[in-house]
Amino acid sequence: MKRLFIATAFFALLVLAWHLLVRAEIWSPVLLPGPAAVGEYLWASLLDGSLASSSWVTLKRLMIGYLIGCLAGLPLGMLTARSNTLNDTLGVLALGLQTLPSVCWVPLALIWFGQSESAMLFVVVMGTLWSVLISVDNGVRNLPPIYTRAARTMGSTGFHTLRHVILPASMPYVISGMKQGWAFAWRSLMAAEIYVTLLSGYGLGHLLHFGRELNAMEQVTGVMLVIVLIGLLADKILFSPWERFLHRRWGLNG
Amino acid sequence: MKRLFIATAFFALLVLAWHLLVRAEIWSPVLLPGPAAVGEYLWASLLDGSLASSSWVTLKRLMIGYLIGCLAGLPLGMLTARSNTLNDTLGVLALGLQTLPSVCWVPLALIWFGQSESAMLFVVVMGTLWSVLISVDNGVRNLPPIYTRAARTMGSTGFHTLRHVILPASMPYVISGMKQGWAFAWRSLMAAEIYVTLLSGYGLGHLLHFGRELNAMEQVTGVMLVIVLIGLLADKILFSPWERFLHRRWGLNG
Amino acid sequence: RPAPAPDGLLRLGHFPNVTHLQALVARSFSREGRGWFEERLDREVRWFVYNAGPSVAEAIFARSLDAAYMGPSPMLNAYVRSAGREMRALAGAVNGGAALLVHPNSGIRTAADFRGKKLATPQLGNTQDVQARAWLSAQGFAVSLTQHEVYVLPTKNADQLSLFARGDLDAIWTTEPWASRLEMEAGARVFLEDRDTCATLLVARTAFAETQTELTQKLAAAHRELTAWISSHADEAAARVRAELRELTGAEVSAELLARARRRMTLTDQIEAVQLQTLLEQAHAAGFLRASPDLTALLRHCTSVRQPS
Amino acid sequence: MNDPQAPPAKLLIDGVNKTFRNSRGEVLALDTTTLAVDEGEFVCLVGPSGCGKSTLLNLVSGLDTPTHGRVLMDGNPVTGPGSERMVMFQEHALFPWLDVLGNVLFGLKLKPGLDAKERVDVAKYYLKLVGLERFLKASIHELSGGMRQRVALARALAPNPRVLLMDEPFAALDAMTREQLYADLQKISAAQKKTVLFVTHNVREAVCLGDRVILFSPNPGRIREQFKVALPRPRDINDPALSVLAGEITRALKSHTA
Amino acid sequence: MNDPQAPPAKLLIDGVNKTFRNSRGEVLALDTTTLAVDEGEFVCLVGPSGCGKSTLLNLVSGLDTPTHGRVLMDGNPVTGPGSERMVMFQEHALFPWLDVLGNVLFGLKLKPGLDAKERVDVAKYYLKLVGLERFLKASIHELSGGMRQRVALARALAPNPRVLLMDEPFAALDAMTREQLYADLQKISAAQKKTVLFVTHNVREAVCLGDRVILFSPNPGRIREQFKVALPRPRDINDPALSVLAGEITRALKSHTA
Ligand SMILES: Nc1ncnc2c1ncn2[C@@H]1O[C@H](COP(=O)(O)OP(=O)(O)OP(=O)(O)O)[C@@H](O)[C@H]1O
Ligand SMILES: Nc1ncnc2c1ncn2[C@@H]1O[C@H](COP(=O)(O)OP(=O)(O)OP(=O)(O)O)[C@@H](O)[C@H]1O
Ligand SMILES: [Mg+2]
Ligand SMILES: [Mg+2]
Repeated sequence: MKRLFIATAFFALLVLAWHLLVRAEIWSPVLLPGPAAVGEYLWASLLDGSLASSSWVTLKRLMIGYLIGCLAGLPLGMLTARSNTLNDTLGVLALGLQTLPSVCWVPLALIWFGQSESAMLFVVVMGTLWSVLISVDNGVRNLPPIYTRAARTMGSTGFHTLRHVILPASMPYVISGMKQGWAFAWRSLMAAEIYVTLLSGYGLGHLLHFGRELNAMEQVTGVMLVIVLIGLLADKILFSPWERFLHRRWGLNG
Repeated sequence: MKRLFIATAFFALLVLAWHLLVRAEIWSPVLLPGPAAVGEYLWASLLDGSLASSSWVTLKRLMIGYLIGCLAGLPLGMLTARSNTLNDTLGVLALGLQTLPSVCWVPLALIWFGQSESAMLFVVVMGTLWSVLISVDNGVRNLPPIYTRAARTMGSTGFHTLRHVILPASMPYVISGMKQGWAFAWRSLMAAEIYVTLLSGYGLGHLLHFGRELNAMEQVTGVMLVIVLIGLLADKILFSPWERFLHRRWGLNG
Repeated sequence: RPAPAPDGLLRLGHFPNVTHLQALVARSFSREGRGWFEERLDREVRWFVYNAGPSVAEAIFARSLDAAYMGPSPMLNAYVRSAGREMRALAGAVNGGAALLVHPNSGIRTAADFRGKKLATPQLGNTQDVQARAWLSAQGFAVSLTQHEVYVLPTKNADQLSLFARGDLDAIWTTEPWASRLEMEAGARVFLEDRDTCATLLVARTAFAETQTELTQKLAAAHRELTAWISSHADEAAARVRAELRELTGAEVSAELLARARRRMTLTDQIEAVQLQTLLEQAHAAGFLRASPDLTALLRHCTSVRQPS
Repeated sequence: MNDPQAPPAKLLIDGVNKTFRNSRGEVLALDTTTLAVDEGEFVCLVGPSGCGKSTLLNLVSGLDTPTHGRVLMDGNPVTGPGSERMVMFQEHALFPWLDVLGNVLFGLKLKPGLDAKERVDVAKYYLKLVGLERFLKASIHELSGGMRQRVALARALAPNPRVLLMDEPFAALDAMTREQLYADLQKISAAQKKTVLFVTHNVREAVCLGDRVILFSPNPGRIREQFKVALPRPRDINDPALSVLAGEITRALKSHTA
Repeated sequence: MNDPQAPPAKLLIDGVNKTFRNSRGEVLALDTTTLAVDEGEFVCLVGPSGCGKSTLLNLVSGLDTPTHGRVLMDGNPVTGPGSERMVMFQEHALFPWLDVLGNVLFGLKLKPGLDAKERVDVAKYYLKLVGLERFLKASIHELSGGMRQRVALARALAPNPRVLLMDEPFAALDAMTREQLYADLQKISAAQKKTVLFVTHNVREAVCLGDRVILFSPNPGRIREQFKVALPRPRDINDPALSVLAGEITRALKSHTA
């Protein structure tokens, strides 16, 4: 209770200080819009639906791309961890591509797919896939061998071992890899949306970009707040349950 | 030896397939430049120095911003982990800002600092700082209490405990946080460079953007290769020694 | 990859910019339900707005556009990059509409004063950028991505104004309406004015021009008719341009600004082959293009080419 | 044992040795060793740390293969691990992603011929035997070290293997629990005629449980001496006769190591 | 001990109890307990798992504070941990980021009055005592469980504390190493008049080392019985007289638990 109060008080004070600083007009209002202006923008764009529709466009792109990336990265990561040949080929490729910020794919994606949803999806998938692949590979590779040995003595082989031992045992790595994949996907989508305007729908990144084009800093700030909010919610909804499960079952923290 | 050979053969085959596909002219040459064209571009821009100067500009921005982010994030993370009040205020703030792709800061940074190096630095610092802070906080928070308890019974207190027990004990988390901070800094710098042209120097992101502006896909592809190379080298040079140390001393993998 | 448009649909691209006069006027007709091209081609027309030539080229490469208004440099660039395959010019649209402006405090009086100064252009490799580099080279400055006797800085139009106002830029080579805005809002001085160089063209995707020859010719004809109409209905056209810009960008363009801008522009439906050849060579010299191929294929579908006499 | 009329040994370790290669060179973990174990026999392996006891168990389980020699079960070469030879590892090797019941069920699910209900009943029976009937749903990390060892014991016993390979199974238990389990293990192995290889550091434990106690010495690991334990069963660890034999074996152990 | 003329007890646990609060409610880990330990006395605590032995050690070390009552050392209240009461934890609690020597040096560096060379000499002396002189530079994860416990022992002994609090220090050791350390620990604590609180599951170990053996019973944890061990020192764990007393204590332990 007391801690909640401190946190609330802190953020209220922060907003108040922000408001007073802007009111004092130390800086020009274009440099820093006040909380009132940001609030107004948020309210107005909530009412006219532009915020909701942009958030939906962005989330749809993110979800689909992320899902594809995870669905491909999981089995590929398992494979590269179990086969030396795959690891020396696909694994090395993944290592290289993982260090490539996926926004760098944007020019090629635009040429290949046009200014279309597919281009965005491609960028998001590139952001997710390699990072998930590598985390899963790492997780499986670093499994204590005792688990598979124990399973083998109990008669488990092949796919049964994969499904009932290797997959659950590498869970903590898989979750943290998926979390990192999410962070990268989110970052690359925002970067791509800010960088290119799509014909097929304006996402939050576009709103941000338009805010800059119009020198409307209250729009920029408002959209940033929405992005933070979505990020926090995604974390809560997508990953917290898994982490709580791991914590409870394995006694792991984080 | 055999594995090295397989890897080499695989990548040689990949390049060959790429070459043949382009030669077969299945796609228009704007869609996919051949390895020969990419090689030519790389060679030419190595000779005229533009590649080296851009890499240097990018690396300088990255290094300075990353360093600032780490230097600020490390002590702040320790503090938020040790103090409930700081955690409920600064910690919550950091959690929110960490989910904000730091490319979203670009519009504000441009207004605040102009199209200058400071704007780029700001974006890179925002990319590094929060992620390092949170990892360090996590690391310190999840330390097995047995270490500090043991140290206290041996007469260690206050700063001595911080310096000689908490800091080294949270090393694995700190390293992985710094690694993630690096990945975010690298991604945000690329996104920012691609998005805005600076008056003070062209980085690799700018070369990529210019490649797109000129529809010069061999330049885009060439610069992407350089980015991958730098990413891999940075990983090798910055993090591999630490990870090897952890592996050797703690018996950790990864 | 996006499929070619279904029959009965024509996809046209343009900028929300006064130098795309024909597009703005035609689109304002479409908005009233009596579309200029729709009526003459018996097609549904869908308009797409871009703000940079390379995006138009990307869209054409990706087959998501059939025809577009765009500047000559990006068009040439796309033509050369695709080894002459993807891009065809149909007609001229607007000439001129560009100027080199200098900051009153920059101390630039003569061409020699540009040494060490910062000169902004709208975009790397666009028409003004190529021209600026060519002009600077002609004045004896070494300018390239690594040589900076004059700093040529590709900067977005939106950013140019504020940077210029803050004194971060000494000179700007740009198009209308930015040139006039710089004059009116930032006190910029005109150093050079360009009323003649090709600024906007009507182009088409090769596959479109070759498979739908008749439609292509009808499109060019309608465009020529529109150009003539704008010349003869200057006031109504100006009103339509202002209204259309308000619709597209939400920003008001004052009548004075438009008039000032309009004075620098020359309407045309012709393409001067020599100008294109010159631009091509300049782009080649600036290092943007590695080859300067023959332009015959580019102009194959254009019926109004003015060849050198 | 070499009588041609006798049935073949249940387990025959036949001239086996095992070399490990590590960064500093080769380690001869187990020197050439021959050992025959009869059906239903309970054999205890005793010896100082690093003398190759775990290595031998791994070879018999089929998880490792000998550098030379062969391991036979019922006269057939052992080619890999199998559920007829259940292993209890020195580390507990429980699966942290399953609860206590889930861990015991894991091996049972791989055994054909049982339906879901029967499996749960069997698992519960063995968990009750080790005194954990109240922890069916507990997570592994919530258990104390001794409780984990007991879960591992239940997991190894539940599929009713013919051969049990146990590596210091009782090290983390307190004296009372341990005595209870000595009694239970003797009862089970006698009733079901199990063949057991049992590694321990505790000589009294070895004498209490084993039909035979085998002494190892290290560097390289090899068998040094064998003791038949002819005491009547069930045996009590506090029986003075047992202490006498244990003292004798301890002295032998010291003499080999010194 | 209650003689007003006698010097105050080295350690006085005075009417102490300790309650833990967890998700399911409160646990009375240690019921009201009073215990006085004289200077130079070696007291062993024995009792089943969960009876509050570690809890008591934590209270004496100053790492935890009692819910009621007080802990006095030399007549002064204990307010926090200090290097005059060195603890050997049930888990080994070694620092993985330091090598073996570094771990032993950690406590020595916090002790004033030694220069670098002397510190290394002291550390090496104690590492030699526990038989690890060849592992000075080894990483902790490279050691076996028994070796880790021996490093922890050296770390606790090296700063030469007046009071030693040891929580099952010898659980992971094999019999031979253990016997060696019984002898060394008796020698050290006698020579330096150390006051020792020693927790173990092994009754024979308690009888071998302790001047007094204290029996705990669980739920809630409390002292049930005390035994003076009057056998002459140094004692050998295999001494029959010791076995007799151990048997008696074991029976008492069982009767309290049953
Ligand atoms: N995987 C391995 N690689 C290299 N050396 C090994 C390996 N496994 C065991 N050894 C070595 O083989 C020898 C025998 O090891 P083993 O684990 O069989 O001993 P043990 O008798 O079980 O000892 P303990 O009582 O400590 O469990 C040791 O010297 C050990 O260092
Ligand atoms: N931090 C804690 N929070 C809640 N309960 C605790 C805590 N520490 C100990 N307990 C409880 O207090 C009781 C005594 O624990 P303690 O660790 O002192 O037992 P012990 O005698 O050392 O047992 P063992 O022989 O297993 O080490 C146990 O029931 C335990 O569950
Ligand atoms: Mg072993
Ligand atoms: Mg304890």
